Amino acid sequence: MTDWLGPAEWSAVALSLQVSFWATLVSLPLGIFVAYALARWSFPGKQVLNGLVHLPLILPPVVTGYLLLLTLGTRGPIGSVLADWGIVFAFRWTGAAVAAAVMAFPLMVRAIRLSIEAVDPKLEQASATLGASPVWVFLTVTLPMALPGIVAGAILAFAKAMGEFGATITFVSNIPGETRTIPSAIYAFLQVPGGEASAMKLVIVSVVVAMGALLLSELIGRRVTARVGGR
Amino acid sequence: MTDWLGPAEWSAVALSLQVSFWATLVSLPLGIFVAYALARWSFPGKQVLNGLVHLPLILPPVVTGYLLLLTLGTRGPIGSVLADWGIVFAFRWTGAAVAAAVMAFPLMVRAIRLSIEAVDPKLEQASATLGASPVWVFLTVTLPMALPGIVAGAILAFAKAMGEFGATITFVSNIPGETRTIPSAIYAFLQVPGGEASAMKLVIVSVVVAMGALLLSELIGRRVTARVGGR
Amino acid sequence: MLEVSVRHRFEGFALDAAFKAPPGVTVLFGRSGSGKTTIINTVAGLLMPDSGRIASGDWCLLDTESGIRLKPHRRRLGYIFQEGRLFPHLTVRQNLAYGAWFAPKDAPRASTAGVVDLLGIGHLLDRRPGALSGGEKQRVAIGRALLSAPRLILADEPLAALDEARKAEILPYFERLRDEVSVPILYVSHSPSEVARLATTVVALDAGRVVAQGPAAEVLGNPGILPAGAREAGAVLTARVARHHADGLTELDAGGLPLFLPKVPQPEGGRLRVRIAAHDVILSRARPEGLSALNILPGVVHEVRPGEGPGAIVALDTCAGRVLARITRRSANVLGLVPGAEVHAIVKTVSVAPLDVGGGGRTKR
Amino acid sequence: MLEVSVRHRFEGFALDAAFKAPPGVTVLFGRSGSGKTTIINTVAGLLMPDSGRIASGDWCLLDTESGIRLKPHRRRLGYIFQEGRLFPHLTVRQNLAYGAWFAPKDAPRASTAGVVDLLGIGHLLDRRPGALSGGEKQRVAIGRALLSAPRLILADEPLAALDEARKAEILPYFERLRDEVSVPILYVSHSPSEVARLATTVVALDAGRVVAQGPAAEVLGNPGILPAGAREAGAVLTARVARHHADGLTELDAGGLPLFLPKVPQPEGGRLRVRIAAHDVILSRARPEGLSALNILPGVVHEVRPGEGPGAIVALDTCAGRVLARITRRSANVLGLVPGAEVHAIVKTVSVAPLDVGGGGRTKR
Amino acid sequence: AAASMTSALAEIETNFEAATGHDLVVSLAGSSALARQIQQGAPADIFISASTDWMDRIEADGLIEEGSRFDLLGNSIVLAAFGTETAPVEIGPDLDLAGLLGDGRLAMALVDSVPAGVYGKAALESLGLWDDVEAQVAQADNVRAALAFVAAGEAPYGIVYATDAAAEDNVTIVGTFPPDTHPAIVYPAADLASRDVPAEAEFLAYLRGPEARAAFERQGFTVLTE
Ligand SMILES: Nc1ncnc2c1ncn2[C@@H]1O[C@H](COP(=O)(O)OP(=O)(O)OP(=O)(O)O)[C@@H](O)[C@H]1O
Ligand SMILES: Nc1ncnc2c1ncn2[C@@H]1O[C@H](COP(=O)(O)OP(=O)(O)OP(=O)(O)O)[C@@H](O)[C@H]1O
Ligand SMILES: [Mg+2]
Ligand SMILES: [Mg+2]
Repeated sequence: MTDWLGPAEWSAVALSLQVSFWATLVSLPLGIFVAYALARWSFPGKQVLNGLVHLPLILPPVVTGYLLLLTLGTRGPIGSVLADWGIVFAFRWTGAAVAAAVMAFPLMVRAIRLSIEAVDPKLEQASATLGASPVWVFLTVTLPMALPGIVAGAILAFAKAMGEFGATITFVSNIPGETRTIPSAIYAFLQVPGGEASAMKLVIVSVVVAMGALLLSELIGRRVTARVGGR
Repeated sequence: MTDWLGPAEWSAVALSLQVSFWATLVSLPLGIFVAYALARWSFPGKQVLNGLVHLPLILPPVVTGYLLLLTLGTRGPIGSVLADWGIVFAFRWTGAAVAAAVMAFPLMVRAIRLSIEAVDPKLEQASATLGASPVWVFLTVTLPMALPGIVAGAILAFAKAMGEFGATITFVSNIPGETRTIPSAIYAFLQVPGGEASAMKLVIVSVVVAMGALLLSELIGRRVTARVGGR
Repeated sequence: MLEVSVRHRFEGFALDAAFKAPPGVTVLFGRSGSGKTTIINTVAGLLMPDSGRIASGDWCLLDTESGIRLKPHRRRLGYIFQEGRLFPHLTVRQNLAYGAWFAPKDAPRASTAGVVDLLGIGHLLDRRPGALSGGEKQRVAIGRALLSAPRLILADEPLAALDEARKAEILPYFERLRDEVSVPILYVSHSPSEVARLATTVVALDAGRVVAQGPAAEVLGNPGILPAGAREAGAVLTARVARHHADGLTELDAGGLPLFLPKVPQPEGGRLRVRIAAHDVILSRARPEGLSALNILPGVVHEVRPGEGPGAIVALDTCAGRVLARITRRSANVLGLVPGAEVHAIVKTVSVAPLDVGGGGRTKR
Repeated sequence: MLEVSVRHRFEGFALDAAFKAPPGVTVLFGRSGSGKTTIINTVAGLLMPDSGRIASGDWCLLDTESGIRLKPHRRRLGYIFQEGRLFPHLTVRQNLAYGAWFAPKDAPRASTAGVVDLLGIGHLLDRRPGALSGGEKQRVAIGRALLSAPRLILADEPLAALDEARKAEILPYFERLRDEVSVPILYVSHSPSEVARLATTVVALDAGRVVAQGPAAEVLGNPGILPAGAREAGAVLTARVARHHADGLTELDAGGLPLFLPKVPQPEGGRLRVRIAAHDVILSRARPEGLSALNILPGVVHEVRPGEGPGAIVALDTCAGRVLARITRRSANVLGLVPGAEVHAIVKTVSVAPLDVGGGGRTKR
Repeated sequence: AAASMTSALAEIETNFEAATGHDLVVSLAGSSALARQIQQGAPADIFISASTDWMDRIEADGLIEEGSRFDLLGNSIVLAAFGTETAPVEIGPDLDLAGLLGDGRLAMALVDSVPAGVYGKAALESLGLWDDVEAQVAQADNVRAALAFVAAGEAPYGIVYATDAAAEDNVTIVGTFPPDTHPAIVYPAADLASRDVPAEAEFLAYLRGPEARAAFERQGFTVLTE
């Protein structure tokens, strides 16, 4: 098995997992927050926020990557400020994670938002009458009841991050061991004659990994649903 | 305004709308069906179906496009059969729609599935006791109650279709007036030094269109929610 | 005749019940958690029991042995759920019309206007369930079930959320269903007066088992088996309307004895059932005079059964039938009530509560 | 003293209600759709009325004029919802514990074991609400509210889904809350006996307006204003426990007159309230002899008020207080009942139903 | 470096590292993406572009060490046909390309932006064939995708690099475009101004050396250095 993939491929697999994992984990709290805001609050600029969240879905990934490069690059308005604090995304795996997170964000938010909207506000009211402040209502009622959607959203984001290519390569290039994720490696293989076989191996690996994640999310989802007891 | 974009750009805009519209519309029934099957049935191979649906999300778009080319191309196993019936996707806008639909399918199915799972099975039971066969239960209870999620899923798919690039260009290439959608045009502009300005115009157009669709979906969603009466 | 025999295990609860429901209203009676809803759900086809058979004549709904499991939508039920279950996306009008869409076009059908009127929901037709009060929801749920042209009505505490006045308006409708349309009804209720008024048959449940079943008069006349104890004991008499008096009273003929009631809707000559709760009867050795109570039934003590507390149930045979009286043991001693003793049962006219007067039904025993 | 004054318009329904709830239990009474739940929701802070003021002493919950709107979670309520609203993702145990997590640690708190016992839900603690019967859900909901150490209890038909026996077990607990813990309680009920037993104050609603309010004895003694009509009229008497007899009877002293009841839990000397429903009273001109009824209250006719039907309500003043009797007009004529006439009210011991006996509360008028 | 050099560079990387002990990191992407990243301050030392355009742009921005640019590789474009036994054709102004295509498509890379497409279009224009076939051109986002259309039999013919076509089993090279029909196809390389690492010069020298030459030639490139 270790022979089947070369060290370069293994490094791409490991990197993809790392990038996708962190992209999902770090964007999850923000995703939940934004989903909640969109589901339950009304505030000026709500539609703007909603649009912004969906932007990476609408734009060709190359454009998103380019915009990321322009803003978060070491010379970009935000990137240069962050660089002063020692936070650099450009051409680092962290940047790949940012690109993946941005691209996956709309999917995550949509899934979570739908689940939050499906939580009966009457239960939230009941929680409030029992003394729970809005934050506690959220933590003890809304969040656990929306769990299936949150898991679904996270897995969707993870899968998307595993497959993300256009924005990543445009933003952080394709540096082995640093930003060469599975899709970038597949791309590189496909660019040369005879690279299909190597590419196909990586495709299989990424499918297996993502299917594993999916199965896991199904199991979690089923357990959560069973707990709620046939609803 | 007509001057601001050249005729080639206008044609790309019109084509993108056409492709995204049909991609969404035609895949919606199948998306609803698959989402329902995943949400409410258990059958052997369910996890395989689930994986298959998510595949386009996990694979780099180029790979998806390549696989489409191999299967739905005029010489592909499915494509050749369809070609005998006079259905050809290769290098046609219909092929672009297929590519967009395939890429958007996982997003659509996830959103719809979450909404269907949120429909209280007790209401479906009530409907059955009143004489509704499973199909009618679905049409009169499940479907209307899942409407917010179906709208969300459709809009998500539409937005994704508007932004889809990698699979489309790999499957049906970039033929002005036939398969050159906005993202393809943007990509072409970005490949040459100095093409950024032209690309940006198209970016703006696609953002405006997609935001319009989003706003519409929010309005529909809000009306549906209001109808259900504070739930 | 509906025959139900089901066994089912939940964790921590075992249902093992078998009963026969002859035409008319069969009331399932029992404490909270005794398995009433579970039984109704198996009849509705919403719960597949571990084993069992449910059939009505040669119409078999379920037979686990031969593998027959009719789908719920083929059972033609009108199920009034314990928790409403209105369709939130439909208006009240659409909720009411829902069942009719699926009923065979030639099925005998209640008039929508009539049911809407009866339930007092005419002003709500264009609202959605989310904007209704608890009782309003319950009434719409009743209407929805009644209007689906059912072959069998399952009613799980349909009147629990309603006020007395509203109950008094709706109960006669169930009676008419029972008597005129002859739809069999399985009815869950905690209210003794509802049970007495509607029940043709009573099935008493405890912890998933049938502890008593039989004609209403028999089960209700036996204070030992009723879950809530002696307070719910009472006799059910069958009587004939003798005359409607000008002052608003109706005179009944109960086995030759006159019984006075506030005016009832039945025509002269019509038959009806009257429940006399045991705790509403006063006994007197001598024929009492100068009382405001108009109904005095002479009889002979059949049995004196001491209760758990200071009370006792005295069963006496009158020409009108067996009457129960709940009195203190002290009084029983003072009055010397022993089997064979002659006594008079004094029943206040109005203590024959409106809810306890029902159309004759099929209990002509 | 809780003062509530709210106005709110739904489409097709206008609420305009103001009432004062002195310490104790204030029962909201009225037909389905009369606005009871709406009022409770404004007190809970779940519905923001168009205008209004809700305050308890100097603790102001809502004052639209000065812009005070206390958030629901700052109101420290125990709200028992009409429809349960248990948290489906938590076990029964966690549901019960939920409120306590948020209550101040030093708040007086009911014992969990005691409440669980009272409600008979000990065997359900590890289940989730989805696997409970209707009545079990309701009991858990009651427990959840009681265990949240509330400063105010809102109970919206808490006992509607329960059988009589279970009700009889739970009602005394509300009495204890009222009398010992002195938590004010706003209570919605359709059941006259619950009202009579618990209510310190009764607020009768009709179509969003208060049609009567006042101490329980006063409002319940006035048949004209009670929504369900005369059948619910009855007198509430205050009495003192004189002696517990060996044969299981308790002798009360009501203004010098003896009243016999099945044994009550109060100690000798304790005070309590007794409801005597008007339809449970028989009148006699002569002092009756040889009856099984032990309670005979001599009095003088105060008023004879004819009802809508063939009946009439006779109010008589006895040493125990005002007693109401519902009899037929025919009997009233035959007995010659006019104001000033001397009569005897005959009340069967056991017709003073267990539910209608409550601890003395604050109604010592 | 441009992604089309993946295999050759992989070989060179291994050998270079073995020979010098330096750690070489190769980032492979489209020339446009790489050029933009360099403009945005990418920490890169050497840029090998698949087209002169982007190198020109970088040079104009003053991002390369003066005098370090040189033409590394050359390539040629060919007409490739689906299948293994398609007859060769004479590529010249008389070629009936439209006739060969019938109602099929001619697969090319993007004719206005991707180098292989630009060269192909120039060649067709100079042969006077462009106007006949313009409507039938299917443009892919890169030359490999164009080749895939031909290999899959979706397009009967395509214009691709010789290097790519030679390695694909399902296609036949039916003709090579004469070098004078299109601008010279060169892959320029340059040392970037951003950073100065001693190994830069060493690697540039290695690229010109015999081992690199052999590696490039194995992949079908013409090596322009001597
Ligand atoms: N959200 C709403 N929109 C419009 N009307 C409403 C809404 N909620 C309640 N109503 C109406 O207000 C009236 C009072 O409702 P409320 O729930 O207070 O009644 P209730 O006294 O609690 O009745 P019940 O005993 O049936 O529970 C009803 O007629 C109801 O239809
Ligand atoms: N899904 C379930 N899983 C486990 N136990 C259950 C489930 N549903 C019901 N039960 C248990 O079965 C018993 C009977 O429930 P059922 O709903 O039939 O009671 P019921 O007689 O209708 O009571 P109520 O009058 O309170 O509605 C209860 O003890 C309940 O806890
Ligand atoms: Mg039940
Ligand atoms: Mg209510």
